[in-house]
Amino acid sequence: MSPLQGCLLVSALLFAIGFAGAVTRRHAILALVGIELMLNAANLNFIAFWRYGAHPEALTGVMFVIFSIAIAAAEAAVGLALVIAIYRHYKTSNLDEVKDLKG
Amino acid sequence: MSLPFLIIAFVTLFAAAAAMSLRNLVHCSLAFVVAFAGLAALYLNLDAQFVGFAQILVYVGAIAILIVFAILLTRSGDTPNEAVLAPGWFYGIAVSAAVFTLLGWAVLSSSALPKEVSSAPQTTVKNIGEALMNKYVLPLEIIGLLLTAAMIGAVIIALREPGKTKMEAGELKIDKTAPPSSILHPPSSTALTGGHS
Amino acid sequence: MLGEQIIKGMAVTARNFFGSYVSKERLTTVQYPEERLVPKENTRQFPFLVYDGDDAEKGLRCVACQICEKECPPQCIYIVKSKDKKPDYKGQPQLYPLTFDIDISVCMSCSICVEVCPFESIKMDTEFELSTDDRFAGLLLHKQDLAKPNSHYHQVHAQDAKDSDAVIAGEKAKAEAKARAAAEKARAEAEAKAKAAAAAAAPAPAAPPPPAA
Amino acid sequence: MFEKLDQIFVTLKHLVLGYVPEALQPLVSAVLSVTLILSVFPGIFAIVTIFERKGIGRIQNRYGPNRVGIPFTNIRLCGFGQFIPDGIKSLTKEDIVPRAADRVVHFLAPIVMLIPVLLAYAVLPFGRNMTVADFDAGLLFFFAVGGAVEISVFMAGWSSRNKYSLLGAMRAIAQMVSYEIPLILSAVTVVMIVGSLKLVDIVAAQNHYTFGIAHWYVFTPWGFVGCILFFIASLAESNRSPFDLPEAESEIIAGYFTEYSGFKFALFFLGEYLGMFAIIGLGITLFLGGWTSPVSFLTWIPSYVWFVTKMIAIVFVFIWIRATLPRLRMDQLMNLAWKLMLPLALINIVVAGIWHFMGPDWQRWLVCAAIIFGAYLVLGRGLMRHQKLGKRTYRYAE
Repeated sequence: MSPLQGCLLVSALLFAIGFAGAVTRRHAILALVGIELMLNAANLNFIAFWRYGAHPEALTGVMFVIFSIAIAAAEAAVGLALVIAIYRHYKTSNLDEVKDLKG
Repeated sequence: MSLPFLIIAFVTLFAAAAAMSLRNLVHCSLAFVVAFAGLAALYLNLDAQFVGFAQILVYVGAIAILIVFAILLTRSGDTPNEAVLAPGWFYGIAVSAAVFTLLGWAVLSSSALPKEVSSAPQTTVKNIGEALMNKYVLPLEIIGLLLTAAMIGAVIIALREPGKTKMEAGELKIDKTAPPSSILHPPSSTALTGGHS
Repeated sequence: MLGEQIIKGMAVTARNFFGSYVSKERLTTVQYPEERLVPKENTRQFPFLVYDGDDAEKGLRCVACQICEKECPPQCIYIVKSKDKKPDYKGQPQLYPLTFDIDISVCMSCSICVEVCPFESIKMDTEFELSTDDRFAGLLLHKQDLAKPNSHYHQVHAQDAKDSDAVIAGEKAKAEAKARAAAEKARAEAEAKAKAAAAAAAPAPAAPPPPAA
Repeated sequence: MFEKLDQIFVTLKHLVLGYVPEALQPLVSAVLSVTLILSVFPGIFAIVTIFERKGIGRIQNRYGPNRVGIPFTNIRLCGFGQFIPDGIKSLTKEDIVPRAADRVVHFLAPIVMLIPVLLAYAVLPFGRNMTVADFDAGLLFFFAVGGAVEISVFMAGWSSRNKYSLLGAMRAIAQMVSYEIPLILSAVTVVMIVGSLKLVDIVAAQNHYTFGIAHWYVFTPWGFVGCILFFIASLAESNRSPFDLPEAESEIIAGYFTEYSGFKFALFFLGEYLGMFAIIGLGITLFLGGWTSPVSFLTWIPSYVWFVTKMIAIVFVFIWIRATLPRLRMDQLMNLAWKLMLPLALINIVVAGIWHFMGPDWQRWLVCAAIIFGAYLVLGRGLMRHQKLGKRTYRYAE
């Protein structure tokens, strides 16, 4: 197994863990955390392909990860603001109970 | 597959699994911090220094704190008594296991992956900065716009609705059915003895 | 301008900092074990027992009347009366305390014992360095620890000691005057009786003793 | 002779490494450097606690500790031996954990506090050729590990299950997050001018002299403002007075320390002071020329002596401020960060850009100073008029 394959396997497992968490946990914050883990698994893929790929001097993977981290930060901020707004409205942060379309 | 890589990967995956499976949300968020620090270490192991440090700065310094604040603001810091998993948790785990099996099979049997290990690329912060300012200047500007929009949006979403007092917003509630305590009804003798026993 | 007052405040503290090295008057701290403040005239810490003369056993003013024991609010005084009597400064035979203990870990320095004592025998001391490593036995003062000469009282509270001496001298003088008067009277009576006896030409009976005061 | 003295630690390290097999050399080199840092800075911490108590005492016209010198002798050393009994006391005290506390997190918090703080020392240039890990993105590394301190503060506050601890932790995190922005923005000006995130390069850029005076960035208009902003932000980052709301003893009983005792408390205390030294070290490196000497005729003094001297001098200013200024209120704290320091830091970045593009001309001094001073006046006036900052007003209950 080459180092690249090791990285990709780690990233696949991380993605699976994040996916499982995001799908199965009831709490809204943990769903967000699961999505963050999935994003980071993708970032690890980018870095691994940049490091062991053909043209590391082009910095494509690094750039992608930098932008991805910035987007993840924005996503976390908006997502957590949503969680707080939902909590304020429904008095719960359990995703299963938040199903009313009418306020 | 060096030893440091294996150790860091194990720690990262273990922390990620803990973050997704612990009952207490604060423990989850702390495990999440460990997972992201481990990912930063993986980036450093892959010679991506700038990205590793940025990962620590953004995830440990900012996002983890945001999550912690959100946990405390939604009053979910205590260990819940009811189930933490959604009713259909089995299907979710089955699907994610299937995803992992598929991805793992693809990675291990792929012939497109470069087999030889190239030497560590020489990247400096200067290179990254120059690339950001020349080739990637448009994405950079868009990211700046996105961050501003996200910040304003987050503030507006989390803002308390205007014109409502705390009482109307439902934060302060007076339970009218409850009997008034203290002065009018002196505590009963059982309460007194209960207090002293 | 914003920040002006901060600069002013910093200047004040800097002046204090350097000033404390230059002028010793700024420092109000007393370096305690080496330097000590002169105690105030009214300093009171814990009670002690006054005795006259040199012998603590003989000159102890206390007559074990137990008023202080009864009055003491935290009840830190413990007295055992003697079986025999010995003469006090007035020459009258009096009881004396076999045991006189004060638990100063309980004492609250209220000096009620001093106020109620009719014999000027218990007074307040100024000694405060009484710390000990034995918190039970070490803080229970016995008669021999408590008994201090009158000169010590003069040393710690000169004016009060003078007043107290005056009271005692007055009492003594009164008692002596009374005794003298009684003796005078007895003698007069005896003489009268002797005269009467002589007149009766009978052997004189013994003079009755003067009634006890 | 003086050059040898300057490089004595480097030479000694190379000497020791000569006796070590080649495979182990990186490890031994790291261990040596870490040992030196771990012995020098806690030592400075011990001395500084005494300086702090004595200095505050003198400012308040007291003596401060002046009894303990060398143990078992009568030598008093003006009380500078006080840290030995203090240390023994805190190490042997009973370690109390509240029954409701989260034991694991409660135990880990002081350790998590100390690790990032010690990591931050890795990139600081203590002297000529004396940097443990000269990362290409050293400044970024420093800020990244500095951000991890907040997590430990939260861990300590949350795991204690005490409302004061949690309040203190929330205050501390809000304060650290707010002041991290002016801190980083004021450091960005230096990065713009030097063109490198490497701290060694930043020191090298300040290491030349005109008329015998060094080119420290504090002597330029943007550098001066940046230095002051960095200084205020570092006061807030290290939770020092007047920004010591997180551990305000009179309101929330030492905040997130409340439930800590004995050795864990000592670790927190150590972590806080080491964090303060680290951030002061970074400030020195960025604005005060790092290990360089201020005037050219004093360059013979060893570089690490300059570094430590500057650090101690700034620590003295910290102590002086602690003894002078009262504690801010929470809204005043936030107003200062977001309404004065953040705009000023942003304007300062613009000014640094103007400075860079006007070239080595004397007019740039005038232009930059005028812009900065004008901005300061306008911001200060505006804030004072709206009673956000400035004189305190007192309202009494009717």
